[in-house]
Amino acid sequence: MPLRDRHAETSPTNAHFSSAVEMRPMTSDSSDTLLAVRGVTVRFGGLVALHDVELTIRPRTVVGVIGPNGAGKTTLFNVVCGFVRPDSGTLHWRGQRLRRHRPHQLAKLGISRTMQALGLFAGLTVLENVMTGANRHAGSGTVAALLGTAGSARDERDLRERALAVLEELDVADVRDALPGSLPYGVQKRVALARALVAEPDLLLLDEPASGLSSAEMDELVGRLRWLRESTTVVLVEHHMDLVMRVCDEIVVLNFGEVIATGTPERVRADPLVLDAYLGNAADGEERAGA
Amino acid sequence: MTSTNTSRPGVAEAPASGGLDRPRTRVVPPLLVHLLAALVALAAVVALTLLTDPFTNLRIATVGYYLVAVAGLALLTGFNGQVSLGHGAFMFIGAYTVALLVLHVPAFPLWADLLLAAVTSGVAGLLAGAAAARLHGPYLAGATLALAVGLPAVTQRFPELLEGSNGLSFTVNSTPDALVGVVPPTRWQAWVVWVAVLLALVVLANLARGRLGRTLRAVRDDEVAASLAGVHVGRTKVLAFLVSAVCGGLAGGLQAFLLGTAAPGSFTPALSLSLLAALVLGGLGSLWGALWGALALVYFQVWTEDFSDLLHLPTNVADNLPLALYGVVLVVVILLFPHGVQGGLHHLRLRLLASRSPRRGVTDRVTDADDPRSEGEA
Amino acid sequence: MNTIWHLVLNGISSGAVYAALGLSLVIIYRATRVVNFAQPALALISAYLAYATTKATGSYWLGFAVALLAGTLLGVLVERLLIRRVSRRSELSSIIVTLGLLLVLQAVAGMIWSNEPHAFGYAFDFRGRFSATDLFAVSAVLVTAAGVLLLFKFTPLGLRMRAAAFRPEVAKMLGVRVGLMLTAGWGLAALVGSLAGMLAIPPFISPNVLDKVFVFALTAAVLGGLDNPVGTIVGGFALGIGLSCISGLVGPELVPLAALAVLVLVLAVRPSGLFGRTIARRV
Amino acid sequence: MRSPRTTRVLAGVLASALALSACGGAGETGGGGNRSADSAPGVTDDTVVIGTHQPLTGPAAPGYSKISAGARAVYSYLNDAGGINGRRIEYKVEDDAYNPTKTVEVVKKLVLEEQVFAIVGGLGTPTHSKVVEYLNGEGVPDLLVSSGALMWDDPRKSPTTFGYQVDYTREGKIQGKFVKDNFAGKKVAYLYQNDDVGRDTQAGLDRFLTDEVVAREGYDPANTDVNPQLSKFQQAGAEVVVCECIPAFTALSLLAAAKIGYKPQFVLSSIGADPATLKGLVEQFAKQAGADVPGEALLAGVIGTSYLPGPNLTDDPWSTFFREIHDRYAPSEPFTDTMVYGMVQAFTFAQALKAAGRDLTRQKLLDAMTTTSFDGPGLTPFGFSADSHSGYTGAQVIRINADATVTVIQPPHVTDRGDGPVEPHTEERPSPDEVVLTGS
Repeated sequence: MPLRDRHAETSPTNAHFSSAVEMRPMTSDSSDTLLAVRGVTVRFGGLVALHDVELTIRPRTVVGVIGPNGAGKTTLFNVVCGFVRPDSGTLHWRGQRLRRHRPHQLAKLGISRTMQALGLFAGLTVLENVMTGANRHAGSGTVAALLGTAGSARDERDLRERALAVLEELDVADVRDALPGSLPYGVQKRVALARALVAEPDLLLLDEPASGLSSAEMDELVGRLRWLRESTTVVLVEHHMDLVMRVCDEIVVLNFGEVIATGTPERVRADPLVLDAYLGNAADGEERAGA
Repeated sequence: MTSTNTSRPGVAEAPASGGLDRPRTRVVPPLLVHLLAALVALAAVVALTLLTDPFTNLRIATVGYYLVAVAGLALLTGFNGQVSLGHGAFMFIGAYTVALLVLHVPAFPLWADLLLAAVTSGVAGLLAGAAAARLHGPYLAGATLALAVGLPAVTQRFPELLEGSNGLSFTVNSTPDALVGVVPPTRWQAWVVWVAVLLALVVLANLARGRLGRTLRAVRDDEVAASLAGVHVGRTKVLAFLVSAVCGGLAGGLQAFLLGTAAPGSFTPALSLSLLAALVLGGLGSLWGALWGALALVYFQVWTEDFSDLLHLPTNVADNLPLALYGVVLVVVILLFPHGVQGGLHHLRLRLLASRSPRRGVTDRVTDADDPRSEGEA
Repeated sequence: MNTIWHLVLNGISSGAVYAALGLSLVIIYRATRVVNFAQPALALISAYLAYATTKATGSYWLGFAVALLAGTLLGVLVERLLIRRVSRRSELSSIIVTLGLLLVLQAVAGMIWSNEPHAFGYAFDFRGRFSATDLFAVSAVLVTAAGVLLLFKFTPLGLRMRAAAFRPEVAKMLGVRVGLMLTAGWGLAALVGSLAGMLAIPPFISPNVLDKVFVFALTAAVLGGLDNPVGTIVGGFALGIGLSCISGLVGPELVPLAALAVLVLVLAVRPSGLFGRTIARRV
Repeated sequence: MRSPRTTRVLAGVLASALALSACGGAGETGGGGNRSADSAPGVTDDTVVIGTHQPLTGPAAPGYSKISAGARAVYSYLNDAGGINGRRIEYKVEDDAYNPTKTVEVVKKLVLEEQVFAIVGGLGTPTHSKVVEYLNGEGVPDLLVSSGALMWDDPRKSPTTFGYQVDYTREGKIQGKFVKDNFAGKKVAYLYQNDDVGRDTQAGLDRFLTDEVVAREGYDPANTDVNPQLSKFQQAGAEVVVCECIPAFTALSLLAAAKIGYKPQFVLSSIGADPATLKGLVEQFAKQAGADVPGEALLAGVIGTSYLPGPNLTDDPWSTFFREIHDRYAPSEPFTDTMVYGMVQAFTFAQALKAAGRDLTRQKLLDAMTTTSFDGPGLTPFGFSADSHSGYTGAQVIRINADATVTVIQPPHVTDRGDGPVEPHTEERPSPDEVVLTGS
């Protein structure tokens, strides 16, 4: 059974066969790999949230991380973002080992992330929310900002223009002066996406981008993700099999903290282990998409 | 002072229209705008002092130093969401720095004394901020209250230098020789105080209206999201403490300059709490709120005392009436005008705009402005 | 050695008071996420009522009963009339409202009973290294604390109160009258606070008499972890003993500085207090 | 990352700051002498406005907030009798809550806005010390400061400031000599307030007591727990405890001693030896103390110093005089030493005002302070002269009885602040009938 073999490859004993994703051309890690997660294990008390997880993200792809509730998807994101330190395993970004990196360093590295709970700044207008995400592009320092120099003013104008451009792109520029709390959920989601995009990341991590969206909005999202692939790399954690199957180049399936399958949507769809995992979690109502 | 109401939607944003296709013109540095506004404000203050008697001059100066203290607190608590019940401690540091410099290094010019007061207090704020950055909500409140209670006790520990509970008294000579006898001393003092206050406010306005102000508010609203947006949360919180401590130190230094005293009895927790109360009365999230708060701090007491004098009440009642009225006002304002005076004014202005141009849908924004905003962690 | 023993004994009885007042803060904080700055004023007013009752009737215990009753009632009224309107708003709103209430109540006390101190009796004989009064204070606090814990842990009422505090929406669905439970929480807290006042105030009562006690009680509660009653009790006694030793061995003027130092040290290591739960990071 | 523009701005700020420095040192005293005192603001044909600052609220209000009530009663009495030299006295009391910052503000308000003629009886060392220089600079008479600090007596630096209370050092000397004479060979402990009260009183005590002193402990007014201090005295075997405390701490000390079963001879300073106040505070606890301590025994036998005709000196005509004023003008307030303190202060001011004459100026009032012989109401004379602005120069020693009456156990003695002897004061005081202030 090929699936079992592949699974075996990821076990610690075979770690030197580090090519976890079968699809991947056999090149060295550094040149064609944006992000490499190697043998990451996370324990919360007695609970193993992630076990020996391998993940390789190549540029200009859309990768979907799926799995039933509690499979460890968000934990994986949190490891990448530095919120959770893995008990073992390593992360490599463009071939560089990430050691004890902190969430606020991600933006500078070129990684952006949206959150399941959106995390929009309730007291900031939509425009300000997005401008906060663009901080990476500000050239002038704190002293210049305190003194209100022309440099800081140019920065401010630049951030504003970048933010407006992204808002226009996502068709939410008309609400730029509203507070997020007053907007419909779908619009809020786009604002959150705009805040992540405005940093012009090389890697965009999307946590449940489709949850709570109408089917029309979902279609829009699919189009947007395809468009995003032109310029950046996307990893998304999602329940919606439908969406994942439609947009992803590659899918990683997690169950009980372990990678049980990786590959193209077609391959994953056909994988009995995956089916098992999902049917075993029949309570998972989100699966109504009927992939 | 300039309009710094950046947290409100819409109307306050200066270049609200234009958007992307605005041609790339030369930008005007905020410094210039704010300095011009400060000059206008200074002219207004000077004019006001010329029109009023010496004692009112003193009150104008008093409003000045309270303004800078409350504005600093506005940045920490209003913008950054860190509730400090111990801001008076920084005024304490500023006042004692000026006092010690005046007494022991008399040759130092006043501006140097004030600068050093701000710096000393800033260092203390850096330490306090570093300790406080990990604390949340009531834990921070408790720790800062302990700071307000504990720090003035230092004077008891070093009675030779700090004169124990009696504190230090001194006279600050600031009037240039040419003006002695020409300008009444309290008028000159009011000018000096307001020059310093407005300079500080220029910096605060630069901060509040720019990227840093936005970052402070982002951290207040959601620390996790802010860090994902590339904001170093801890450093931002420490920066807020630093800036507000510098303001507190400057306020304390100005108070010492104005009144010639530095004594522990002036820096009780009651001072810290009244600064916070003034901030909330004036309205959080805006430097204008600090102005209304400082005015309330100075004039509310005056009015209530005059009022209770008028009534010819029994001494027990008359003595306590101002305190009771102050408490009632705090409660009523929070219940009925949760955004303070500035929130009320803003509301009023939006209403006026709405009635003038009904098509703009400003009424929606009025409701926005009334949304309770989250302070600190949700 | 003898001295230290005396200081510890002395600290235990003041620690009992910090523990009790701290406990009243914790009960309210758990129920409504509000730090009640008006707590000393509620205790003050009920103690003044006790003073008036005792003066009129000559009975200490009648005054004691009046204080506890009045305290509970005040707590209920404050929750119904004020806190309910602000508790869902920001943390700062409730701080300012309770502060405002503190000022009003202290001023009212001064208006009625003047700002001059009055003698305020002890429950029992106050003489002795560890007098009957000290014993009463410590045991009253321990019994009350145990009662509060048992109430929360083992009675249906306590369960409902906890549910209303931590999961109001769920509690509502299960038929718990959330509003009533929050009111009950305030009443209970004010009751404990009034007890603390009755123990802390002697020998003299004046409008500002509880200010310092309150600061130390809040310190104790923050030390112990604001949502942890047991931690607060432990924190209260530890603080009482520690401050008494510092006052006696180093100098009375260092007490506030010492409290600050302890607080900073503890919070530097454990930002949610010694026994507080760290709030999970929401991502 | 700093742009050249930033540097330029920084340089600009520095340059303008340097330009400002031409103003000279902040701490260097500028030129310009005192304002002429030969003016009379606040005086009209039929009124004279005076002011004071008092702690009416806040933590220091207990114990002090009734002084101005006593003074007001006396002014009302004088005004009803026609005023002084045909002028009613308007008495403005400002609450400073014992906060020095507020003291400066309210005093400036009194001087600049209310245009008071004089400040009378401003209360407190930490508070009043912050306005002495200002009042002197403005030439405002600053009379009868309510504090026993030594600094009010500095005629060269502060020509308009005059003391009132017997200063702490003088009182310490009188107490020290009394203890030395009457408790020879006994071990003595000091309990002192850790500010100038404690420091100055000890300076006086130490002139007579040296080897006898076995313990000195300070208390902090913000910390009401004095058990540790009293415990130490007990362990040191002190038989006499000299308590230089404000009333609340006197009472707390008495109770703390009772708590640990420690029975030394207490000797109290005048500031904390008000029998009426103390009785009100401790009698309840004496009752509670049970069988082995007879009722009110907590206070009985305590020794104190006093310099005023307090409510308990029932055979003193001045005491009777003030009681009558109290009964008529402030019947709702308790008649205590504190009240008498304010009453004597007001009466003394009225004496000076009378002496300053109908043609009133500030200078004339100041002159009257040093030339008038203020015989009575106080038990000892003031030290006022051209080169001394010291308040009362001595005190008597009293013992408080079980019923809170007092027995004079050493008649008034006077002394100086230095090495001078402590001597009996023998001059007779005139009775209230002989001091006529009102009418023409």
